[in-house]
Amino acid sequence: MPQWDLANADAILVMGSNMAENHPIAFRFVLQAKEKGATIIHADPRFTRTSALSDMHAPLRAGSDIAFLGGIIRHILENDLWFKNYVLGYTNISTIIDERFQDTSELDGLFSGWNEEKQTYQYESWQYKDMHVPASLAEHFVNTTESFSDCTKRLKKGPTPKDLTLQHPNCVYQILKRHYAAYTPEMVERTTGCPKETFLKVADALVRASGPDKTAAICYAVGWTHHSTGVQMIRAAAIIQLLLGNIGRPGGGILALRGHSSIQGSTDIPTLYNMLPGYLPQPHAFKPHGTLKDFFGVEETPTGWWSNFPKYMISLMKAWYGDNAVKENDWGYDFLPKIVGDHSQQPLTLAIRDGLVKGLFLLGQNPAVGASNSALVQRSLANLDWMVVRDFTETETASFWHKGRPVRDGELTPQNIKTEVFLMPGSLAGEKAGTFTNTHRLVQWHDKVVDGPGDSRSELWFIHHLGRRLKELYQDSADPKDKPIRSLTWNYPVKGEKEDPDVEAVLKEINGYTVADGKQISDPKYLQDDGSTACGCWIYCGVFPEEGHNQARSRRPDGPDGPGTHLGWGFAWPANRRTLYNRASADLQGKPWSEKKTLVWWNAEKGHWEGKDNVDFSQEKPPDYRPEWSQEPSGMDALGGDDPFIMIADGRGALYVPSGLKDGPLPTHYEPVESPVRNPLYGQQHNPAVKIWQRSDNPLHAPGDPRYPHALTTYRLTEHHSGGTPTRSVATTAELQPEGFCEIPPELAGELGIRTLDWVVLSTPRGDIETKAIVTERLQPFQLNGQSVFQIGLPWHFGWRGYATGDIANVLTAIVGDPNTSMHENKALTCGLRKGRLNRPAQGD
Amino acid sequence: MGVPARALDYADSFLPGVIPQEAELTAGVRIEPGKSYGFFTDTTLCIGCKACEVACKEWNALPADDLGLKGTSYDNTGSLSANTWRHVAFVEKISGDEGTRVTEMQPFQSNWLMMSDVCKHCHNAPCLEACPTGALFRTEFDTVVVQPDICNGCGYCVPACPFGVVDLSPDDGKAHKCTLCYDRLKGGLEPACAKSCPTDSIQFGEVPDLVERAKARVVDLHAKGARNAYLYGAPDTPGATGGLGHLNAFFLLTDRPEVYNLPTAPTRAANRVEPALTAGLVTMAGLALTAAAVFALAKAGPTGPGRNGEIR
Amino acid sequence: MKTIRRRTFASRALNFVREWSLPRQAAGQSAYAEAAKSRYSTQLRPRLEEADTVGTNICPYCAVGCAQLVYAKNGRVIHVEGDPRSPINQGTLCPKGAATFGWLTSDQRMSQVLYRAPYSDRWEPKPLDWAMDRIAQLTKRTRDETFVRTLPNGMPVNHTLAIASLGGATLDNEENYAIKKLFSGGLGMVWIENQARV
Amino acid sequence: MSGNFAGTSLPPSAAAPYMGETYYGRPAVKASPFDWKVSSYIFVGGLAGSAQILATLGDLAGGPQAGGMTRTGRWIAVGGSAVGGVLLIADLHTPDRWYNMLRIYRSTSPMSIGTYILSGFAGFSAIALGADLLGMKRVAKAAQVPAAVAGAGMSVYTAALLSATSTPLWAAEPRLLGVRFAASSMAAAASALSVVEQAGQRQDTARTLDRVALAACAVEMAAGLQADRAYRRKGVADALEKPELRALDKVGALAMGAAIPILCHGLNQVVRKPSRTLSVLGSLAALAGGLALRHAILKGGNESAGIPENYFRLTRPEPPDRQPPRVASTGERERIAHHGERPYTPAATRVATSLER
Repeated sequence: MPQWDLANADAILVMGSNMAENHPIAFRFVLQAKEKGATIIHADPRFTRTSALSDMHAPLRAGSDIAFLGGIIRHILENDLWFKNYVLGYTNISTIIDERFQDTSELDGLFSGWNEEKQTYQYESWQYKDMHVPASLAEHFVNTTESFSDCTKRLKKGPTPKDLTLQHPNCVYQILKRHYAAYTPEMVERTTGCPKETFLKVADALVRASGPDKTAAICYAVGWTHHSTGVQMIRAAAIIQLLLGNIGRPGGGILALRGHSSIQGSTDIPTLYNMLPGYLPQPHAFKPHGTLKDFFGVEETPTGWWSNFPKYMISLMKAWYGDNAVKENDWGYDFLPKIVGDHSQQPLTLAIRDGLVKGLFLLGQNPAVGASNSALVQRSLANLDWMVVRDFTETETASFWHKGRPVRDGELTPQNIKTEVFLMPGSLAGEKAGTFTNTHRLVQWHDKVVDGPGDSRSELWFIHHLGRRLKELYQDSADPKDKPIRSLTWNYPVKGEKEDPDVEAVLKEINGYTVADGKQISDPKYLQDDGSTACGCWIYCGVFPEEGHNQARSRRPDGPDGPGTHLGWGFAWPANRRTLYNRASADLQGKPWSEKKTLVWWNAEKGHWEGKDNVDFSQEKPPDYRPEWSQEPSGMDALGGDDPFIMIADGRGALYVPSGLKDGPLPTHYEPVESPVRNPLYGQQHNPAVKIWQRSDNPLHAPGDPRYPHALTTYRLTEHHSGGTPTRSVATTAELQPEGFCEIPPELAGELGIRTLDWVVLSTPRGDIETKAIVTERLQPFQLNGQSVFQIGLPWHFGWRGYATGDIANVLTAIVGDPNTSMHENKALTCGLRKGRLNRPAQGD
Repeated sequence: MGVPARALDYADSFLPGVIPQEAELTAGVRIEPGKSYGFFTDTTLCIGCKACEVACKEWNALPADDLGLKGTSYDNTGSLSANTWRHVAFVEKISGDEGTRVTEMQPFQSNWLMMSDVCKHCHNAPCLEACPTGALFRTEFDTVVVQPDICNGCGYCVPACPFGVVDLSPDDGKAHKCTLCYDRLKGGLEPACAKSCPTDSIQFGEVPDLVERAKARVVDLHAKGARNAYLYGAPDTPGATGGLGHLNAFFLLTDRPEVYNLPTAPTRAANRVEPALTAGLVTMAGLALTAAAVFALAKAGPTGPGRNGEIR
Repeated sequence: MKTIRRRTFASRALNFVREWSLPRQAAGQSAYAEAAKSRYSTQLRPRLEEADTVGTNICPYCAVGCAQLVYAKNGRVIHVEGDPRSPINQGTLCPKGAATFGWLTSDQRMSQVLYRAPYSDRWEPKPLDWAMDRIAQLTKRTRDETFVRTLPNGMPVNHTLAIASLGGATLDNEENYAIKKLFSGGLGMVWIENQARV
Repeated sequence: MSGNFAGTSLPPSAAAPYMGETYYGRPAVKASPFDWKVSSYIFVGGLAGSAQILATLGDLAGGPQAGGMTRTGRWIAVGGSAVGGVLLIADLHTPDRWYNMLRIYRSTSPMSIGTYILSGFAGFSAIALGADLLGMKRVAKAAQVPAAVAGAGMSVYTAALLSATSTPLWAAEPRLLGVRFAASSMAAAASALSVVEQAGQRQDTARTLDRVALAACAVEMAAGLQADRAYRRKGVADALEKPELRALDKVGALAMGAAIPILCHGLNQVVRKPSRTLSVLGSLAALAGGLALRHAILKGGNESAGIPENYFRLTRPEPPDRQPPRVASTGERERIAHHGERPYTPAATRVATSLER
C-alpha cells in the first residue's frame, strides 16, 4: 500500500517497527489517520516515541511476535469475526490440503515432512490435495518426489479442491483453527509477557476497524525481519489481513517500512545472490537448472501471472548479452553463473574468514558496524588479498587494519595484515542522477545538480569504467570462461570531461526495448520470449515508456480534488499500479465493498476496470469470467474474474502457503535461537529449519544459560541512520545522540546498582562491549510463565569513526539466519550485564 | 490526500529558482510585511524527532553545542542557546499510579511528553526592550530579531528574557536567538523548523489565524477526552502574562508549564524599571535632604560635643 | 552568516553617523522597530535566491522516498530542503533528511583515493586512474585464478567464489543494475549482496 | 511579579500551586553574563554619583570648611565615571562596538537610560571639576547641579538595571533594591569623603559626613533586613543561602556595610571625644560593605537564575506566601535526572513535606 494511503485507515497496528522514529515522514499519515479517528496501536518490546503517539502500547518480549499475532488469528476464528465474503471469495480458506499433512499441534512443534538427518522439510504433505502449487517467490521450484513440473501442471486441469462449507477436516479453515487453538489470550500473556487484557484490546481494535466499511493497516520493519522466524511473522500479519479483508483495499494492507533509500530497488534489481532482476531466480547448480529448458521446466508456473516467466528471462538475457544471446546458445543462459548454496552476507563473512574469498568490493556498506559478529567480521577482513571501499569517508570497515578491534586488542598489527585496501570517494545525493525505489515500490528520479568533490564518482561511473577496463583486458581472450564478459553489452554513452555514463541510457535498458528498432516498451505485456525484446527488469517496464518520457521523473501529484493516488508522481511497479491486488477492493461482482472504500471497480458498459488506481489485474477481464477448464487454460486465462491475487498460481490470497517457505505452511511460535526461556508452546525450542553456523568463532549458548539471563534487543534511533556513517559524520545529527548507550529497566538497574550514565558491560558468547547506561521505564520486566525476564535495549549505530562514537553493538550478535531469507536475529538475543568498564582503552579515537 | 493546487504549476524536475511564496505550499500562508507571524507548537503531535533542531542548524549554519550524553531521556540538547534555537524537551511519564507501565495512552496526550521549544517572539519582548543598542528590533513581520551588525555583546537581553532564550555566543561575542527565519520570510519561505516538521506539530502562520486554529484544537481535544490540553502563550493564557502580551510563538501543552521548563506567569522585565528607579530616587532625595540639613547645621556652627547629635 | 569585514575606525564612525537611529527616532520612527533597523536587516535575503541551479533529489536516507530540492550556486550546493510538491513529504523532512546539506558538506568527506599497500601502516593518496587500473587487474587476476566452469558432475556453473561485493541499498537502481550485470552476468561472481538482509 | 490571569482557563493540573516541578533541574532562565566588572561598576558608579551629590550639597549648603570635600567629591565623580566607563566597556563581549550604546534611546532599558545618565554625569562632572581646577567657580557651580542630578541617577539606576530582568533575586524586590543601592551609594560616598577628610585632618567635616553615612547605613540596614525577609518569603533566597554568598551577603553587605558603620559612627556621636579610628573604621567598613553588597546581589542573582524552583515560585499566579518554600535537594534532582522520573512527587507528599517545615 502506498504510504499516503495509511491516512485512509481506520486502525493501524505498528509492530516490529518504531515508525515515528525510523520513518517519521511515513508516520505523518498515521497521525493523519489518528486525527480522523483511527485507533493507533504499537506492539513493541520497548515504549518508544511511536508508543507515545499511539492510543495503545502492547509490550511484548522481543521475538514473541508470532505468539501475539497467532493469538489474534485465534481470536478472529474462534469468535467468527472474519470478513466472510472476502475471505471465502478471495482466499484459499476453503481449499483442501493433502491428507498426509500434520500440524505442529500434533507433532509438538514440527510439521509433517521433517527430515531430521538433512534438517529440512520435504514439502509434499503441505500441498493442496492432488495438486502442487509453485511458490509465488523468486524460486518457484521446490523439491518433490514426483516431477515438480508434472505436479504443478495439474493446476491447468481444473479448480483447486475446495469445501465451501469449510467442514472438511483438512480444509485450510479447519487446519488454521487447529493450528492456532493453543494461542489463547492466557498463552499469549505467558509467552509474550503482554497482559491478556491489553492483547484482547488490540485484537478487538483491529477487528472493529475491518469489514466492508472499514480497513485496518499493519506496518512493520526490521523488528520483524531480524529474527530466525522473521518471514513467518510477516506471514502471520498477512493471515490476519486476509481474514479481515484488508488486502488490496484503500487504507488496508501491510506496509513494509524499509531502511535505505533504494533498498527496495536493490531487491527488485537485486544486488542479491539468489535473484536476477524482477524476482527471477538465479540458476542453481543443485536444482534442475542445467539447461534453459530444464530451468523453464521447473520455474515457469502454469497458471497465473508468473506463466510469463520465459518472456522476462529471455528479455533479460537479450538486454545483457545483446547479439550474443541467440536461440542457439539458449540466449546466453550458460553465461549466467550458478550458485551453489547460500551466498548471502552472513556465510560470506565465514567464507572470507576461511580464505575462500580473496577480493571484496564494498559499495556503500560498512559491515564492521552493520554485520553480525563484528569481531569476526573485522578479523576476517585481514584474510582478504584486496578490498575496495567506496564511501564518502573512512568507514570503520575501511580502517579495520589500523583501528579495528583485533588491532586494538593486539591480536593483529598493520605489519602483519596483507590486505591491499582502496578507499575511493563516492558521490552522494545531488551529485549524481538516477532512480531510487522507495518502500512502496515508487520509482523516483533524482537529478544531478553538482559534481561531487575531487575524485568522487558515482557507483555507475565506477562500475562502468571498471567494466570497460575488464572488457579491454579480456578482449583478446579465447578462453571459453571469458565468453560472458566478452559477450556482455557494455556500451553506455559517456559524457563530459569525467566521462560520466548516461544514466537514462541504463534506465532505458532496464525499461526494455524492441531489439529490431531499439524503441522503448511501454508495458510488460509487450515483452516476448522469442528474442525480439530486451528488458533489464520486467517489473520496471513502463518506467521509461517512450523516448523523452522518463516517468520516474514525472512531478505531477494529485491536487486537493484529485483521487489521491498520485499516478503522475513517479512510477510504481508494475505498470504504475499503486496498490497491489487492488482487484480485491471490489467485491466478487466488481463493485466496491463500500462507498467509503472505493479504489477500482468494473465498468460493465465500457467493459473494463477503472477507478482511482491502475487495476492490478487483466484490464478487460469481467468479474464473472470463469476459466474454460476443458481447454486446459494457462497463465491468466486460468484465473477467474474474481481471483485477485494474480501472482499466486490459483489467484487466491494464501492463508495457508503450500510452497515457498522452508519452515512451514503456517506461522508457528518458536523461541529465538538464544532465548532466556523454554518454548511454552512446543517441545521444539526454536525454528527447526533455522540456519545456524555454530563454530568456535561464532559460539551460541543453550536456552536459559545463567551467564546470559537478559533478553537483548538492538534498535535504531531517529537521529541516526543504520550504521551511522553519514549521521555520525554530520555535527547537527551527531550532537543529538552523541554517544553509545543501552536502555535498562529501573527494576534491573536497581538490582545491579546501576544509575544513568554509569558504564556497563554487556556480554554474549561472541564478545563484550562497554557502553553507558540509560535507566528508563521505556523498558520493562516481563513475567513469562512465572519467570521474570528483563530486557535491555541497545542502539547499534555507533562505531569509532565520526563525531558520535561508541562500542559496536554487533560485537554481541551472532551469525544465525532465518531459513527463508538468511536474515540475522539481532532483534532477539540474550546477554549478561554488569556495572563497570572493560579492561582496555575505549574503542574510540 | 492531495497537495496544494499551486504545486501542480511546477511540474519540472529542475526548477528555475525558489518557488515564489513557497510558504503557501508548505504552510498555506502568504508572507507579507506588515502582518504578524509566529509559530503554534502543538505538543500533542510532536514525535520528538528533532528535525526542527537540525533544519534550524542547517539553515542558520549553527555549530554543534557539545557532544556529551546527558542522560535526560532523549534530550541531549539541554536548552536553547546561542547555537541552538530549537530544543526538543522530553519528559517520560511512562509509569501509571501503581508504578506499572501504561498500555493505554490518553487521547492525544502522550505518556512521554515531547515539546519543541523556541523563542516566543513576545508581543512586548523583554529582550528587545532591554537592548540598549537597537540590535534587537521588531521586524516588519512582527518578529523579534538580533541584528548582528549592531549587537555589541552587552548581554543585557540574556537575563531580561523570561524564558531563558537569548544567549551570548562565546564565538563572536554577540547575542543570538531564533530569528523566525527573517531571511526566509523575506523570500516567502516558511521558517526552516516548521517547514521540516514531519507531523505539523510546529505550525507557522499569521498569529491571529494560528490562535483561532489553536483554540479550535483545544476544544477538539477536550471533546476527544484530552481534558488537560491548554494553550500557553496565546492571548489570556498562561505565559501571556505580566504585561508580556501574547507570545507570537505559543504552545499547546498537556501538563503544567514548569514540567516543560516554562514559567506559568512570566512578567515583562520593564515593569520593574519604574518601581526600582522611583524607590531609589526617593531614597536619594531623602538622604540628600538629610545631608543638606547636616551640612547646613555644620555650617551654622561647629558642633560641640552635644549628646546624640542634639542640635543646639 | 556573512562575515563582517573589519573596517577602519573612520569608516565605522561614518557609518554610525549615517545609520544613526537617534535622528530617525526623533523624527518619530519607533525605537523598537523602524528606527532600530540596520543595514544588515535591510539587505537580508534568503540564500536560496542566489541559487543558479535547483534540482529535485530523493532523500538518501530511509526508503520513505521524500523529495528534496537541492539548491546550488557556482557548482556548489548551498542548501537542501524538502520539496513541497511531493505527495509523500510535502516539504517536510526528518532529522536525517534535514541534515542532507550537512552530509554533502561534511568535513569528514574525502575527495581523493587513498591506498593502503599490503602490510603498510599508512594511507597514501593515489590517482583515480591508477586505482581503477589496479583494481581491474586484481579483479581479473583473482577471477582467472579461481574461475570454475563445471562441477565434477558436469553441471556448468561458470562462476568464481573468490570475489564478493557488498552494498547496493543506498545506490541507484541503474547502479545496482550495472553491478549485477557486470559482476554476475559478466564476471560470474556469486557473492553479491546488499543491506537487504541486514 | 505575579501575572494576571483574567480570562484564563487553566486546567486544574496547571493551575494548582507550584509543587517543585522542574525540567531535570535545568535553569529556566539564563543568568546574565555580568561578572565582577559590573558589580564593581555599580559600586563605583554609585560612589561617584553620590559623591557628586555630596560635593554639590557641600558647595551649596556647607560652609567654607566643606570646600576640600567638594573638590574631593568632584574628583571622585570624574574618576568614578572614568573607571566606570572602562569597566562597562570591558564587560562588553564585542567591546569595539561600545559606541552603539549611543545609537538609540529606549526608555524601557535601564542600560540605555544608564548610558545617557553616565554620559551626562561624566560630562557635567568633568566640566565641574575642570572649571573648579581652572578657577572658573561660576561654571563649576552651574555644572555641578545637573551633575548632581545625574549623580542621583548614577546611584540608583543600576537597581533598575538589575530589577528589570527575569533573574529571580533581582526581579523579586525592585523597590527594596532601589532603596538599598541608593542608601549604599550615599553611605559609600560619605565614607570615602570622610576618610579623605580624616586624612586631611579635617575632623569636623569628616564628622559631618559620618552623620550622613550613619543615616544612609540605617536606611540600608532596614531595607536590607526587609529584603532578606522578602526573598525568603518569595522563595528566591536559595542562592544567598550558599555558604560563600551567605558570607558576602551577611558579613559583607549587612554587617560591614551597615551594622559596623552604624556602630562606629553611632558610638562617635554619643561619646564626648569622637574617635578617629572609629570613624575611619566605620567608613572603610561601609565602603567594603557597599562593594560586598553589589557583589553579593550580582552573584546571588546570577546563581538564582540557575535555580529553576526560584524562578517558578516567582512566576506562579498565587500569592507567594502560599507557596511551599521548598527546593528540590541536589540528591532529588539527580534522582529526577538520572532515572527519568516525573520531576515532581505526587501533590499529597509535597504538601506534607511543606507542612513539616
